Amino acid sequence: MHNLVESFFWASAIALAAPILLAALGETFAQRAGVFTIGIEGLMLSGAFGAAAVASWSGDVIVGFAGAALAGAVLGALYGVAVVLFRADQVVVGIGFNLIVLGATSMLRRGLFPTGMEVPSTSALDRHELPLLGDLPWIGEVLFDQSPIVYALYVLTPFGVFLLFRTRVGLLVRAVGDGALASSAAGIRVPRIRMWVMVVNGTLAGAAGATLVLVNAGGVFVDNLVDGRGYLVLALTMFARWHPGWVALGAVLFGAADALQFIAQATFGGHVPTAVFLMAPYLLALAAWVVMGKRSRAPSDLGVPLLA
Amino acid sequence: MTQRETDTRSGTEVEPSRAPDPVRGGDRARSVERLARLFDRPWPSIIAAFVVSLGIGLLLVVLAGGTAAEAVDVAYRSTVGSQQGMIDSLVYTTPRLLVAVGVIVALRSGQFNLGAEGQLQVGAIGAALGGAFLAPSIPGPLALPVSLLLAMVFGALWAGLAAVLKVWRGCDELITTLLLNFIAIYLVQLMVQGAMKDPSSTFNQSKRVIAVAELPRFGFTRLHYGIVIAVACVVLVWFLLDRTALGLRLRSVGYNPVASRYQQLRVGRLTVAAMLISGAVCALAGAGETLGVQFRLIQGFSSGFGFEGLAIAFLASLRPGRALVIALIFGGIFSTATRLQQELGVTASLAYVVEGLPIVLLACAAGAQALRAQRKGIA
Amino acid sequence: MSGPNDGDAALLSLRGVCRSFGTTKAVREVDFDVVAGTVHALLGENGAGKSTLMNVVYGVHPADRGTIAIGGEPVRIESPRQALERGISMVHQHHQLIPSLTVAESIALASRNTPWRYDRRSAALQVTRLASRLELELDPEARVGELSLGDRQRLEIISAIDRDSQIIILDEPTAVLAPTEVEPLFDLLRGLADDGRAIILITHRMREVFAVSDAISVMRKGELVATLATSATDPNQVLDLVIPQRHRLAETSSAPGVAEIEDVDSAEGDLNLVAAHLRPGRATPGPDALVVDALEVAPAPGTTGLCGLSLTARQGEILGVIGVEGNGQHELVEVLAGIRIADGGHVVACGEPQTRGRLAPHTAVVPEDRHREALVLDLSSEENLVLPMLDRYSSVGLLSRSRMRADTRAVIEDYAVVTASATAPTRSMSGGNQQKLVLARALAQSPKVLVVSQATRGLDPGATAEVLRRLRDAANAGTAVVFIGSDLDEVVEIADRAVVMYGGRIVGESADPDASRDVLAGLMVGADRDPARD
Amino acid sequence: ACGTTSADQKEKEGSGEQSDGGQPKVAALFTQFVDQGNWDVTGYQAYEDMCSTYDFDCDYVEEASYERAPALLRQYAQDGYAMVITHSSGYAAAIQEVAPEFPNTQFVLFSYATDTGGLKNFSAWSVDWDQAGYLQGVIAGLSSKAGNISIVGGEQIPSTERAMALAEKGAQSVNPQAKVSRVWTGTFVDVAKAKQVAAQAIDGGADFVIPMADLAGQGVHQAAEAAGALSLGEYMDENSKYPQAIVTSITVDMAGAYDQIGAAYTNGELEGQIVQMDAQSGAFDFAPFHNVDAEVETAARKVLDGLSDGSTKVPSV
Ligand SMILES: Nc1ncnc2c1ncn2[C@@H]1O[C@H](COP(=O)(O)OP(=O)(O)OP(=O)(O)O)[C@@H](O)[C@H]1O
Ligand SMILES: Nc1ncnc2c1ncn2[C@@H]1O[C@H](COP(=O)(O)OP(=O)(O)OP(=O)(O)O)[C@@H](O)[C@H]1O
Ligand SMILES: [Mg+2]
Ligand SMILES: [Mg+2]
Repeated sequence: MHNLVESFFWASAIALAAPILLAALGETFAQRAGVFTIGIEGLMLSGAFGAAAVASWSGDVIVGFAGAALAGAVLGALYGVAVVLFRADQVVVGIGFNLIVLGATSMLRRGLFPTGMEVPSTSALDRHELPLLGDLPWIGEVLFDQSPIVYALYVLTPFGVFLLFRTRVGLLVRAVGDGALASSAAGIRVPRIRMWVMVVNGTLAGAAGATLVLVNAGGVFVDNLVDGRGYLVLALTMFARWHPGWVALGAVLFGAADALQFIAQATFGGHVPTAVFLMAPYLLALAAWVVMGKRSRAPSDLGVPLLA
Repeated sequence: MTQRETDTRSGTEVEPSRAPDPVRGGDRARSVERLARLFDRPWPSIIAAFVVSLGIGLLLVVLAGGTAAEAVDVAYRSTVGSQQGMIDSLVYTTPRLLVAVGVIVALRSGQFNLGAEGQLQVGAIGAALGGAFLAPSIPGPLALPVSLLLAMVFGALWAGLAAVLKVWRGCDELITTLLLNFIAIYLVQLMVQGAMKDPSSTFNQSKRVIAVAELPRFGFTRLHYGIVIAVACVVLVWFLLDRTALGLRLRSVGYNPVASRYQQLRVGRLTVAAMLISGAVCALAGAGETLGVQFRLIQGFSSGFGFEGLAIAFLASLRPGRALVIALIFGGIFSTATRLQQELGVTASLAYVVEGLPIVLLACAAGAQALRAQRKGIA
Repeated sequence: MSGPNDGDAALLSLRGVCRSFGTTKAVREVDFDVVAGTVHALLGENGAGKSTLMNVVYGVHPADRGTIAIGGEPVRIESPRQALERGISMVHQHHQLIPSLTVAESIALASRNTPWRYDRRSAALQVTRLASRLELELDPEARVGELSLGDRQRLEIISAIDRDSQIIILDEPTAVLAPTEVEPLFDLLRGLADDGRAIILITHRMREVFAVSDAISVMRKGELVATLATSATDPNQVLDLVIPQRHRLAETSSAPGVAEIEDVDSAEGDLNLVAAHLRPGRATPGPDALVVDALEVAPAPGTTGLCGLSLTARQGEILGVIGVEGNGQHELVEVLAGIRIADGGHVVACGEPQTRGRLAPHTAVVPEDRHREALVLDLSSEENLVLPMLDRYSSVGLLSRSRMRADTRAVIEDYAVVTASATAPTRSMSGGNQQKLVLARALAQSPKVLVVSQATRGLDPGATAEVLRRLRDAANAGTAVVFIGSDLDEVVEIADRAVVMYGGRIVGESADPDASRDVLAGLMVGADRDPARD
Repeated sequence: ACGTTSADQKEKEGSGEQSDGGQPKVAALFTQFVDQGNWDVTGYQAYEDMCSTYDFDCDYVEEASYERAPALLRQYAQDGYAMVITHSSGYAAAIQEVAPEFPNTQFVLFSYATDTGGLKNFSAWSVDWDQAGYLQGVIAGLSSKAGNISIVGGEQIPSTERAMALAEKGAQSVNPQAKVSRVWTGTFVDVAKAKQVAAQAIDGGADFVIPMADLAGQGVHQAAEAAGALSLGEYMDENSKYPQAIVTSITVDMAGAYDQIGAAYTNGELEGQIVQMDAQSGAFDFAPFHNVDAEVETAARKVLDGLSDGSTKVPSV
């Protein structure tokens, strides 16, 4: 099993973790504020499509990335209108939203790019070794020879922790998710905070989709590219007990479980059915969930629309 | 404008010329409430949501090159307008309705069963195990009941696992059931690639279910008795929740586990019971597809009924009777979308949009209604 | 209707305010003025509309009709936020706190001048500073969810005061406070009023009304029936306004040991309750019914747990268990109900030992928290009523709806429960009526031991008297009633015998509670405890 | 290659109605979208060509999930379609259910089939994936300098499974020392995962990666191109997309096959047969070679020719 300490394995794990972590950070804030975004799958997919579409129009992947974040923000806001302002049931809206986005991105892809998408070179977002840090043995290869988006996550994750636990904004977000009525009675504009959180969540999910298509898939958009990662994000968020730090760790573990499939299949393939490897990450997650057990406590108004 | 109106309504004497009330800013929610008045009655709002989504659907059809008249004609013929349309709609309704009714049991008992998809997948495994492997060696009349029973047992155990983990370890069933969905899908794959694979087949599928284990069909149509089972489940679940002591216990635990414990209800056991029943009913959806449509376990036989059924359950306010109506409508939409594609060459993607829209719009209508009711104190 | 002072001087004035919930007209055409610099008491039966009226002012339930003016200027208040911006703050009857936050975070959240960066240390300082104004202590880092009810109440009060509002509304703030804490609160309220603020205080305790208020308004069935200057009235007059039928009540209660609402002996100054004198039914109580021996439960934040609690209740008596909340009462009830398994000790009821994790034999329990522990609010009265006796109301698993309905009707009539229908969710019932239902359910099981906790919390004098009368009836019928309460006066009134709970054990006992009131009061706050016993 | 479309042949065929223009109505089912990836795109092109060549009145359905397949087939048959072509082996079950009820409609499966259940109106054009896989392996074995080859599969379906096994044999037939690893990603759409898996394989020493993952195969090409490794196109010439990585593509003559289908239908020769599409029938060819020495092409062609004239047989697995 010497493969498990290989730097490339962990570098892969981190690369696979990036889009999941990006979306899960947004989802952490959303869930902390009480919004359970089943539609994160759709938000990510719209980001992926937006990134590919804008990048092929503008000929610039950075613009594409920004476009995806913007698309995510707009859809996050629309999603917010439904679940926050209209008090629609969050699970139902999420299920419907995912269907709509799946259909709409496919229709748009064919309507707007009948001859296929011409995504320009994604080299700007590809791996860039950091000077000095990148030269560190092992660590450098794992952590500092990555996409700039991964570097952004090194900053974003601690910032998320700071924001959530050390600022008034974070306090508001936590309060709104843990006692929406009480917060409202304390004069907090619960809908406004939840709307903002949904915009942030949409932006990050859009960026996650963009990362997936521009970095991980090298600019190739295919319908349903996200392929269930949104649900993984939901699981991860809850699993990590709504703490950005744990979310990051969990994302890397999921990434590692994914990356492990290559090693495992290459090692044991033929003796063990593939389906076993494919379900392994979920089995691991389930096992971890069972071991963690009662320690997790969800925000008490998670998924509950504010009726006031 | 709107502000003036409200002002007069609430009788506050505010000068018309006065600068905008600084306090007004944040309270956009009030305008939602005003909108919500459109949805004062549930049935009109349900109809309105469907009409709006179908309107958008029509628009998309026209954009995609069809004409509205054609589309309406297709919609008519693929639902109530032709025998085949009705049959297709009912066939598509069946699994969705079963899932909806199944999750209603869990949701009303306070268990957030997000795992209907997984439960129907393992249900399909059970049904195929019974219908294709066990049935040849048991007396004919038992083949179908045994297959259905096996499916229910599998589904119940799958859901029960989540419940047991909740009671034993306090694991939130939401996550557990979500993860079990993925595992179940790969479990089906494992089965059709390995233990249950039909060696003569060139695809990942099990042996064919033997004839006596098939769900009987109406005449020579493809409509199988799954719809009868589904409707029976609607009645049974209503009866269970509303008319039995167990149902009352389940609902009590669902609303308030703490108070239920003070009344000596066995919260742990009831939690497990709710999930067992829920899983068993959801599993019937998988059994119906296996024994009535595909006649074998086949990889990818479900196109996400699990989540659609969940949406139907919520849209029906967790009432089995309403779920029947809404599931029928969704069956019709699915049938229409399929035919639109066949006849007008409209892309399959449109179907997703036309299905998703009413789900979202109905949820908005229901939410706005609940908000208004709460504000006005009408329970 | 105008206040004792002229309407023009009023800081807050309401005109023609109406608010309905569906078909319930909770507040009708109320004109209400509160003058700056006064403490204004608002009284009325349960369901009279006091909380609703204040919720109109605070924007929780905006008025259907009517106007609100502050300092003479008409304002629109449609959300709590708007109320706060107008200088109105409120301590709610049902706590509006967020369990996962710490005390300091809760204060910071409510405060209008928390900077963008939340700093733990300065937030903690703020808590200490505020708490000291009320002469109380609160751990800034404690989680709200782990606080006792009393501490939560304290937290609500200090956070309302922190806002520095012109108008402060307190909806039954003293219901869960220790007697010793009421004084500093009232001192503070007086001080705030003297600064020129207007304080509105809702309470059911006549003693408090006369201790602190300048003016008294009384509501009945949604209408404001009278506003009086406190100095110009007396408790009897006020009580007559609050419960006009009280004399009729007294007439109907003929059986021995039944509650009688008598005129208040104002000279004594004992204005608590409705002075419901509940005469003990029997001179000699029967054999031991409930024996609790050396119960141990580990302490948790906000509670002392139980450390070797022993007590005995005898048939036919009401045993008062008095104590400030958080001294193990909740744990005791949980153990008796079988919800919590004690770390040590045992319980024997009517000679039968309790099975671990089950309700004590022949026992019925009325837990303290009506909404969380006693009722399933989304179920109807009839469903709630049959929950513990489902076997009686079902055969082969099928519910007998007709029998449920018939029996519920009987209970509703017998207990004069006011409810829209037996099939309406209990959520829609008022607190007093909910409590009657809970008590009826407990008694319907014909228990030999009845444990009731904080049974009269938030109930108006009429409902309180009714509940106490039922308990006395039960005791007279031979039941051992364990009456756990935190209102000393009430316990003293009803109990045949009283024990004091402090620090999770019994620290004193009195066979004549009435006579030893002061001693009991001291024991409640740990005064007379012998340190050597620790 | 078309025979005469005589009226009596139509009669004998007993096929369903014709459209207004008198053309036979034909429909096709695709599992994914006809404008994405390579499998459905190539198939759809061939289908279109067939339609115009034989003047059929053509319809098709994309994303025809197996759930809907029985309904779709039945629907088409009831609507009087003369022929329904399904472009995936997964539809076999649905055809076997529906075909007996509609003897007037011809059902044709394109991909892989070993059995048409004795039905007169169920024919199959079965691509010999064994040979295709073998050829892929041969090219990889010839091109790989390190002798380290990795195959990245999508969903694990039997035809791909066989192809993988044969690819290993093929590689070892030209380079006995060749080390071949196989990995399944479990999905045909997850480009990102396929890319990461391929990158890991390359990091582990592979210098040739073979995608067998349909849409997701693009990720494999990307990984190869990024790391300077080589890869292989599927079904059609894909070199233009990843010119530095793709050595060649094993093309499957879907156009020819569909043409045969069109002809067979028109001539009334669809009789429940299974038409093997293999090297002998000229189903496989190579797209122009790039990025490797000319000997590779020469050697590969020799194997292909051997398969064609029967002198080479793929080993059994
Ligand atoms: N006080 C409570 N608050 C919230 N949930 C609770 C509470 N009590 C029980 N539950 C839920 O029920 C689950 C099972 O509780 P527990 O096993 O103690 O019930 P029980 O009545 O002892 O059941 P049984 O007698 O069948 O074992 C808990 O894990 C939790 O999910
Ligand atoms: N949110 C609500 N929805 C429906 N009805 C309500 C609501 N709040 C109060 N009511 C009803 O309005 C009436 C007045 O209730 P309110 O709470 O104002 O009484 P109160 O005087 O505060 O009583 P208490 O002394 O018990 O606190 C009651 O009949 C009550 O049932
Ligand atoms: Mg009140
Ligand atoms: Mg307590």
